[in-house]
Amino acid sequence: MKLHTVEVLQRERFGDHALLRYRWTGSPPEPGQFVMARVASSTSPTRSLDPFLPRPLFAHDYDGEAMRLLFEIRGRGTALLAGEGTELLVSDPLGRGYTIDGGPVALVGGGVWVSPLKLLARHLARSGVAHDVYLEIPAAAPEAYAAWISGSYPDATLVPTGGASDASRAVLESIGDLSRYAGLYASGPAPMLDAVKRVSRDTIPSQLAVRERMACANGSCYGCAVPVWEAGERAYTRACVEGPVFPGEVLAW
Amino acid sequence: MKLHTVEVLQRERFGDHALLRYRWTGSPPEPGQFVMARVASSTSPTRSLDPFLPRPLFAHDYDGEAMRLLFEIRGRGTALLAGEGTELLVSDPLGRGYTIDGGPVALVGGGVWVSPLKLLARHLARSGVAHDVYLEIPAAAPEAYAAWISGSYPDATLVPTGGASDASRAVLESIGDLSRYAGLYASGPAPMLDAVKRVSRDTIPSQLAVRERMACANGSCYGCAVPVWEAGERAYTRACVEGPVFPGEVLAW
Amino acid sequence: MVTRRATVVGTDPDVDLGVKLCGILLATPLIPAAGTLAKETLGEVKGVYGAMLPKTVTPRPRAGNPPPRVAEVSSGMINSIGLQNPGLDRFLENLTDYDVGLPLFVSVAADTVGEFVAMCERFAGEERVSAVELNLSCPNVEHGGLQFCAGPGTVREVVAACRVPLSGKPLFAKLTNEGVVNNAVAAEEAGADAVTLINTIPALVLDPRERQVSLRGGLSGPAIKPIALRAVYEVSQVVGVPVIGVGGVTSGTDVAEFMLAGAAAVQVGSGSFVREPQEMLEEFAAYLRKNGLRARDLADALTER
Amino acid sequence: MVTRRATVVGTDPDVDLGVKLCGILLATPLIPAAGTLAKETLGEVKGVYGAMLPKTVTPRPRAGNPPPRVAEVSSGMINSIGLQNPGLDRFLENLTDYDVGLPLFVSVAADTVGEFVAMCERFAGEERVSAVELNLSCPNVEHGGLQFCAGPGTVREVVAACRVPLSGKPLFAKLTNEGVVNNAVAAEEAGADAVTLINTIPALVLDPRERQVSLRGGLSGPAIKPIALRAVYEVSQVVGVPVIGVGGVTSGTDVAEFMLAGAAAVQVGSGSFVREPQEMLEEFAAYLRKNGLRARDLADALTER
Ligand SMILES: Cc1cc2nc3c(=O)[nH]c(=O)nc-3n(C[C@H](O)[C@H](O)[C@H](O)COP(=O)(O)OP(=O)(O)OC[C@H]3O[C@@H](n4cnc5c(N)ncnc54)[C@H](O)[C@@H]3O)c2cc1C
Ligand SMILES: Cc1cc2nc3c(=O)[nH]c(=O)nc-3n(C[C@H](O)[C@H](O)[C@H](O)COP(=O)(O)OP(=O)(O)OC[C@H]3O[C@@H](n4cnc5c(N)ncnc54)[C@H](O)[C@@H]3O)c2cc1C
Ligand SMILES: Cc1cc2nc3c(=O)[nH]c(=O)nc-3n(C[C@H](O)[C@H](O)[C@H](O)COP(=O)(O)O)c2cc1C
Ligand SMILES: Cc1cc2nc3c(=O)[nH]c(=O)nc-3n(C[C@H](O)[C@H](O)[C@H](O)COP(=O)(O)O)c2cc1C
Ligand code: FES
Ligand code: FES
Repeated sequence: MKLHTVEVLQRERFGDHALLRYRWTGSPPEPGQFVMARVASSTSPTRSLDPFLPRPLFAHDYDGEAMRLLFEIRGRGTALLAGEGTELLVSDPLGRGYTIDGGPVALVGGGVWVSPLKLLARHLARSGVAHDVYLEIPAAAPEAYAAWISGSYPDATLVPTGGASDASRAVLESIGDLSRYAGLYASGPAPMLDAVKRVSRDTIPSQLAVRERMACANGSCYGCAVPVWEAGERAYTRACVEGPVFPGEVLAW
Repeated sequence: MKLHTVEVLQRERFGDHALLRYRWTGSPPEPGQFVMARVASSTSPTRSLDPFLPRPLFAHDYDGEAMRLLFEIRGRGTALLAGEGTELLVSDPLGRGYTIDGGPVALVGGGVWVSPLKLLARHLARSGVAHDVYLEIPAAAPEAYAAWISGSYPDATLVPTGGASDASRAVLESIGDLSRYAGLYASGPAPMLDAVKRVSRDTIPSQLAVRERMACANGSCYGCAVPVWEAGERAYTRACVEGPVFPGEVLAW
Repeated sequence: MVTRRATVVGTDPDVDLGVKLCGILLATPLIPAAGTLAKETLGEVKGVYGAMLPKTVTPRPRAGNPPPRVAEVSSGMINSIGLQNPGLDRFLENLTDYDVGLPLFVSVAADTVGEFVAMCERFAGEERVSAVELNLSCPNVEHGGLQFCAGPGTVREVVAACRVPLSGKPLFAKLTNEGVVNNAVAAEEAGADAVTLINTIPALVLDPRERQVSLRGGLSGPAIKPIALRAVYEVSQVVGVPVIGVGGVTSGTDVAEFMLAGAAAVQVGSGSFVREPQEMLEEFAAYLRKNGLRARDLADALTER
Repeated sequence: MVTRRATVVGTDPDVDLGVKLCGILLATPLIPAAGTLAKETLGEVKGVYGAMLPKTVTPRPRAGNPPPRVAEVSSGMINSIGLQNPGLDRFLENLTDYDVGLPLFVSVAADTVGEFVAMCERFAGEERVSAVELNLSCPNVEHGGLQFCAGPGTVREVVAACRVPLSGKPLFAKLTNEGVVNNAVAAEEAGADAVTLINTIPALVLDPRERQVSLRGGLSGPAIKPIALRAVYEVSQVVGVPVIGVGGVTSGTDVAEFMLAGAAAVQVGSGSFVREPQEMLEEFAAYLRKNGLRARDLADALTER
């Protein structure tokens, strides 16, 4: 995996969440694409391979010069990425993102998984596709994060929710009549994706961003298996090259 | 091994050599004692164990408040120790150092191994033991380092030398008649220690600082084996607890 | 003997990276480890590898194991892919996908000796295929709790049986670390032209928060490098056939270490997920230049102390 | 059943760290791994360990291997100490050195079955000694290239023979990872009261600059943790006797992982060189508190998914 050393322009923390902005002049990300990211201690003569694997993170936003990543700090890898004083190494944008067709469309997101919807909204606007954004803000989310989200998605309908399974229902209910839309774009916790997939089956097409553990992120290792329907049979495909965005009806959860 | 997080007061580089000064209010080092040192990325939630082992480094100097380490940057561990932006973790002073008896004595050092002689000279001065310092400055040493050494040991006789085996001879020759001294204290490259051990056999007692690879540094692992004479038999003893300073006649090289 | 020179971008053209493996000239000693380089990525690695080696193929298609399939550990990773592959027929249909101007090696696995032989028969007549690597060691495909090919008896049987149809092509036996010396000797005696050491080591990751087993699978990466080096070194002392080293390579120095330990060629697996093989090759070339050595001299360049 | 409570500085007194191992109550599940805690350091670890376990003792004094004896590798180290020890007689003379108010386990190794038995006879009558661990696995002491106790046959023979004099005391068989499941079953059948898994894994470090083998020895540390966890997990499924887990523990979560995998107690080796066992115990206590568990419940606290 080719990783580029990039210049970090900004690091922000909102509770357990972090925003990372870096200069990016490589190929621009499509919405729903992701990058592999790791740190290298700038004092290290040989790059440290601890933690061993880079971390997959969605392209949150891109303005032609700077890339933004938005992520939750969970373990060592994300903690290091959010930390100061380290060099940032990132891959090119990877995978297959959202496909933009006609509108109007609804964007549905939850938790930190809202990340790819920002760039998607930007592309939809650029293509003149009408879209509404519905985001879950969990009650447990730190205030700073909630404030930042509402600032970052000024036109979005924010749905404050309690727990995860409840969340999906509340967010979908806030949309009301789905027949207004030509498509549903989703990125959220598993129960939300499930719910979106279910409602879309009988109504309108959906595109869901999935997350699987990844190692190579280039199709080599078959580590990021996602069950899909292939010619009527359940089969595993690779989230990193065939996804991470899949049409709802393809996923064989 | 108990390691303390300490405040780094100063980091200096002279070519491939580095000086590290940190606040130390624990037990004061005896000359010839060493510490185990490692870095911890301050951004890491769990301390990184890469590289796995801490590095043994002589106490170079101590003024009651700050400890100084002087070392050559060789591999990853020492490069990280010399680098900026990392937390420093150090052990208490460890091992058995030089024993101070009557004077006058000669201190003989070479290369970066001169390190422990600074603290030794300080202690000798404090105890009123007359001493002369003879240091090899290899021709290959970076100028900044040579300059620093001569500044740091203002009263020392500096002997510029070519290679390692030549060095030992040149330095010893510069001492002249050894019978002026009651003892020889040495810390230098292996050939120098060898030479000191040899000349001291028939003349005056010597104390040599040895260097062996270490893991536990507390006597547990038997990794730091040094061959010594024990009741007439050759046996391995542990540099970390029985040394690192040994009387020349005890070493069974 | 003429050795092909690799033309590697950023590498001194005067450094001779070529090696010979069972009579096959490789422009560089690097080979992708089976299961760690997809067709999709072939373009990226032009000039880096000396041969191509796709993921292990089995007689019939295999769906593979349910996710999660990978987990990270200290200095490495664990995988449990379960040999997902399209099966022999589809593999053969699409063999031209691997036409990148390099010798093509194929890795095969099967449940029975008969199936191993049947696969080798299919490859025997395949001009595109330069050598066959028998995967005798996958820790993720289990048969009643025991690994296929656990001991020298089975190794001997499979290798001897596959030797027959493959009379014209080099046959490599890829072995696990467990019992590696005895198994390598058995493989050589049964007619293997080379042994590939080592496959991943059975390992387990637990999630202490969820109090669940996260993954049972095979350990790879730098964590196993000292173990793989030991296997290569010990086996090189006792067998006459070339050894192909694999396990934890992430740098050019690692490549040099494997060759000093006795490897004639070196496979790169999980290391290619975290660094660029191209960079490793450049580092290896720099090492050779600095030491005034050619790649093919390294196996004899170990000095006693 | 009354379990002793550990009084650990900085640890919540309400967390129950006690475990029972072959009828012996341990105040904490931590035990120093054989060969990794010297007498000189006993003072530092009061209240941390549940038992004491000195370096392996052999019938006669052993000088050990020439230096270098240790080398660093990714996430671990390699050692080749060569069982340096003063021999059985001196060890017994100085047994009171280990009187620190904890059950004393002793680790023994020998070249022949007869010598193993002779040592066990000496320990059988030693009141100070609560249990004997047979080191059946040292990778640094070789006999004609093969390790002593390579297979289940030898394990069975040694354990059965040592069982006789030690009828009153628990007997642990410490096994290497190679063939661990079969060897553990053999040890249990021959009468071992527990199995200790795993010893270091044969490995090698090369110096590419000097083009020399730096060290052949045994790999320990976090690099082997997933391998050791797998061994503990697999063996726990098939033997009825307690398993003592060892390999790569450097944190309290690691201790919990070994116990979830099935270990009744956990040994800490090279991890104690780089972190404080005291800190690991505190982390372990914090883990138990957070999860509302007692140490002795962990072995049954693994949930299926
Ligand atoms: C395509 C893709 C895009 C993603 N985008 C985002 C994003 O924009 N924002 C965000 O907060 N998170 C995102 N994630 C999840 C994110 O990658 C994980 O939270 C992160 O890898 C955890 O690393 P860690 O070091 O904090 O945790 P650790 O627990 O230390 O990670 C250990 C290993 O598990 C993997 N892992 C752990 N959790 C996950 C997870 N949920 N999904 C995948 N791998 C995991 C890590 O990558 C690593 O290999 C994305 C995942 C994928 C696959
Ligand atoms: C008691 C003692 C005191 C020392 N004091 C000093 C000092 O004051 N100044 C100084 O420059 N050096 C000193 N050294 C040597 C210093 O410890 C090594 O140069 C250093 O450990 C190399 O680490 P690295 O990460 O740079 O090299 P690497 O090659 O990455 O080290 C790999 C491993 O080998 C060990 N190692 C490598 N070289 C040596 C060596 N020469 N001696 C011991 N272990 C080694 C390391 O500790 C580590 O475990 C001392 C050594 C000992 C034993
Ligand atoms: C994701 C993954 C998939 C693998 N698949 C195969 C395979 O199909 N056949 C095989 O023989 N080895 C397979 N291996 C093992 C590697 O070829 C190699 O032997 C092992 O990973 C050690 O090398 P490394 O440390 O460089 O990864 C696989 C390894 C990984 C990490
Ligand atoms: C320096 C050192 C010395 C060791 N000596 C012994 C020994 O004498 N007897 C023994 O059974 N195991 C010995 N071992 C192995 C350990 O007891 C333990 O099984 C192994 O190191 C794995 O655990 P770890 O990763 O926690 O170190 C030794 C290990 C090390 C690192
Ligand atoms: S992460 Fe390797 S195939 Fe997707
Ligand atoms: S370093 Fe462990 S005994 Fe000296």
